[in-house]
Amino acid sequence: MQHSSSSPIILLLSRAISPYIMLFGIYVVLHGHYSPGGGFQGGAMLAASVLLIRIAVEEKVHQMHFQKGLGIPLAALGVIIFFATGLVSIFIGGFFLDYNMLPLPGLLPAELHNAGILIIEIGVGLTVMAILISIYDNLLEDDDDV
Amino acid sequence: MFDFIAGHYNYWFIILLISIGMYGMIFKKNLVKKLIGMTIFQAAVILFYISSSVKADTTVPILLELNESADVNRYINPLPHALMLTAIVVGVATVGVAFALLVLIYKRYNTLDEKELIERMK
Amino acid sequence: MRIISYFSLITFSTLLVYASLGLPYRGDAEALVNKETSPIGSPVASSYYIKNAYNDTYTPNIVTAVLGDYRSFDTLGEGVVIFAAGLICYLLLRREKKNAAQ
Amino acid sequence: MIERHIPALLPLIFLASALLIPMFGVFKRKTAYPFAVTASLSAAALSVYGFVYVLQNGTMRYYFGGWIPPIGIEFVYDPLSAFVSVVINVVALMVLTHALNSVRVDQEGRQVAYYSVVMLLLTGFNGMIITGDLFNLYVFIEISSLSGYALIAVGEKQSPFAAFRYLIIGTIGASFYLLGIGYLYFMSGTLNMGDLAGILPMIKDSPTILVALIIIVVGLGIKMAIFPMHGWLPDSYTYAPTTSSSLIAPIGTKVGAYALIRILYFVFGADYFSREFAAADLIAIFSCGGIIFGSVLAIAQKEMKRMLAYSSIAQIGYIGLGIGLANPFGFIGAVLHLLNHAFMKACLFLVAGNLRIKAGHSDITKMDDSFRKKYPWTMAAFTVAALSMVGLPPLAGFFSKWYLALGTIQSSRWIYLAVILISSLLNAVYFFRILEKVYMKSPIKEKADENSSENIKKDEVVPSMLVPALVLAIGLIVLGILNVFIVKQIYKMMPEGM
Repeated sequence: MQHSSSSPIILLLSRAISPYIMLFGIYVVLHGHYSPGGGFQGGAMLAASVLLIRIAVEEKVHQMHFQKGLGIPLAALGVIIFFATGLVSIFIGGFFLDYNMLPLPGLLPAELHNAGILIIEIGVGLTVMAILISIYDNLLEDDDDV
Repeated sequence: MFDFIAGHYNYWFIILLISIGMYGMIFKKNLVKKLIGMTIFQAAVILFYISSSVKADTTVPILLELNESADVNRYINPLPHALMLTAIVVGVATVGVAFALLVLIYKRYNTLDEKELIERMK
Repeated sequence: MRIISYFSLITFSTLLVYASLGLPYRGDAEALVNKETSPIGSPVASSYYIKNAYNDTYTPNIVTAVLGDYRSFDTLGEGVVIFAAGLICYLLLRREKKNAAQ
Repeated sequence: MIERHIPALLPLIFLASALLIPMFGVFKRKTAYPFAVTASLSAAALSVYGFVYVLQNGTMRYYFGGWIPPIGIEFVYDPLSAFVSVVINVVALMVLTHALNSVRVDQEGRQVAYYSVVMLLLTGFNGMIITGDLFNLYVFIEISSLSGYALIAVGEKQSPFAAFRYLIIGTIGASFYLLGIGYLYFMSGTLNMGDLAGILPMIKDSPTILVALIIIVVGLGIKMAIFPMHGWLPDSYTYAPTTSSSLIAPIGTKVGAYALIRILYFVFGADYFSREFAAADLIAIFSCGGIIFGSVLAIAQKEMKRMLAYSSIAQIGYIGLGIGLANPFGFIGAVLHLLNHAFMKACLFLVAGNLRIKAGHSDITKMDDSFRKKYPWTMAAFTVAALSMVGLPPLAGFFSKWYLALGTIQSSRWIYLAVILISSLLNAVYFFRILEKVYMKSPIKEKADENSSENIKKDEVVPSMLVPALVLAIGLIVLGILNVFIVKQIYKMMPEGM
């Protein structure tokens, strides 16, 4: 991708807006319990904030922002967060993903469920963000080679 | 009769959408258009679930009062929404993979037209 | 060949219209989906969710409760699907560059 | 303690390995294969143990999140699913053993992602087998399909186009299935298979249920490649790399067949889909068409992998025929053929892969005597599998055809019986064609001194590629001998009331 011709307005605006999109994405992930939202929607927004920078600024800068090689491991980490939440309850003696068994002391069962949902939403959000960025990167990978 | 139509028209519109999607997938020769047809098809199925989950005189499935027992007749059916959230993600994933394949095909054959592709593959 | 395709498309649409005749009315609160117990006495999932979501999870958004708790395994599958998509794009496209470089 | 978790662990082992491979693969590429093969080995061991356990203790149910169905998602681990998961995991273990070398050759420089996608494929298959929830089945279908497209697309030059066609057709199939379960859900209010099976008799007169059944059969039929929906199969199998085609050909279509059996027999019930209207007959007729079509086209092929692909269409027809007969013998035949065909096809595809690596091609017209001298053991495995495909009595392939034939006799469908006999003949034609070349035809004497029979040296493939094919071939003999025992177990898998 050639970025040399992008105007300073685009550069400035996208860099100014991106953090707010990211903030709103985090809000959507964390506030999914009370309003429409959750991991996938918030993750898509987080990805959008990163992709905005990717489109606007040149490669050297946006690689500092979010590195290409980071996508797949980060996504794997997201699924592992989800997976580990399920696995913990197997080790403690319940079924897979049984939030009653989460080792968080001092919470009522319903609060445990609430916390469990939050953890997996964060995992899903992380995965969705990382993968959407990674797909974008891979699809544009070698435009120059063709 | 009128009641019947008022109660079923959403299904018929969705069938129309499904037919459009299938038409695109079967008859269009360009692979991207096939993919668009596929997306329309998936969206139609998702719409089927969502439009069928309505209930008369109800609101969105976010509790208005946080008390112990909610009234079943006050909120619409939440399950199809949850299912379709998953189905949407699956659709996104499928489209992503399809685009990756298209990029690969275009790199190797420099065309996305089905007839030409079959010619060039020989 | 085209005729067969048209024929199958029309047959399929007709089949779906036929199926729609038996579906419950839109918004029908008496349909089996919206009842509280099924004809064989088991609880109907969606009504159970509406009634108990807050007691079980302290989560007012019932869709989140269903997605994250009652049917969380589906959501794990969803995460795996999207992870698979990313990995596949990586598998398919990244190596092309390596081959081209050789 | 661990027994309770076996149903969940089978897919989760593969999932864990799929997640760990890229995490560790970033640091060290060589860790990918050990992870994959360890996961496969433990899953195979666990599924065998689970099968024995289930036969002794009866069906196990696993409630995810502790929610009792129909509220939550349930895994049902009954003798049938335990049996199929043993088949799948054992074949997968053999193919992965073979993969040690073939993937190194085929997938230079992208082994980490490749193995991870293979693990995702097996996650999807195991999940499809064990799940007891209709929507969860859809999710697993999509996981396995997506990985399947990718595994096909990393093959030869034409493979991405084959994979794209598979993707379009496969997504139609999955969407059909999703629409079908949508109809079932809005009619009955439940997604749980057991619950639905209880409610369906009360609402079965509705046209929606009928159409839902048709759509689901079409959708799963595409996954399974029943005759008129087979279009994606030959190209995909031919152009895919060895490991992919020998995973997807024996396992993928079988899992589709299993899902069809599960939904038709255990949700709708054999009575509904065979007697209330002609769905069963339609499946049987199309399957018969597929048997003849696949066998005839297999004869016309010059390339071994493509021939095997067409022969797959025919063999899937056998399973479909067994499903469509809807009587006990048909059921036994279908399940037994599912097992036998998985072993036979895996063995044949591994042999084709070995030939491609060693001889550089698997073109039937170029085969001759020297193949047998160069690769005696590979060819021995091929011979056993081919004879089993044809259906010679001591080998496993005979018995599934035998029970299918009994099934046709039981419902007095003589045409189907004729189809089975004719197709056995056609099988014989296309396999003996190769065997004849390999055992009888001496090489064309262009360079007489190089190719003369004294100078041809044994040039067998490395053990890691030879042993899996041989094990599968020996497995066919053992399965043939043990068939009475296996059929006795299949009796326990039948749905109630058959």
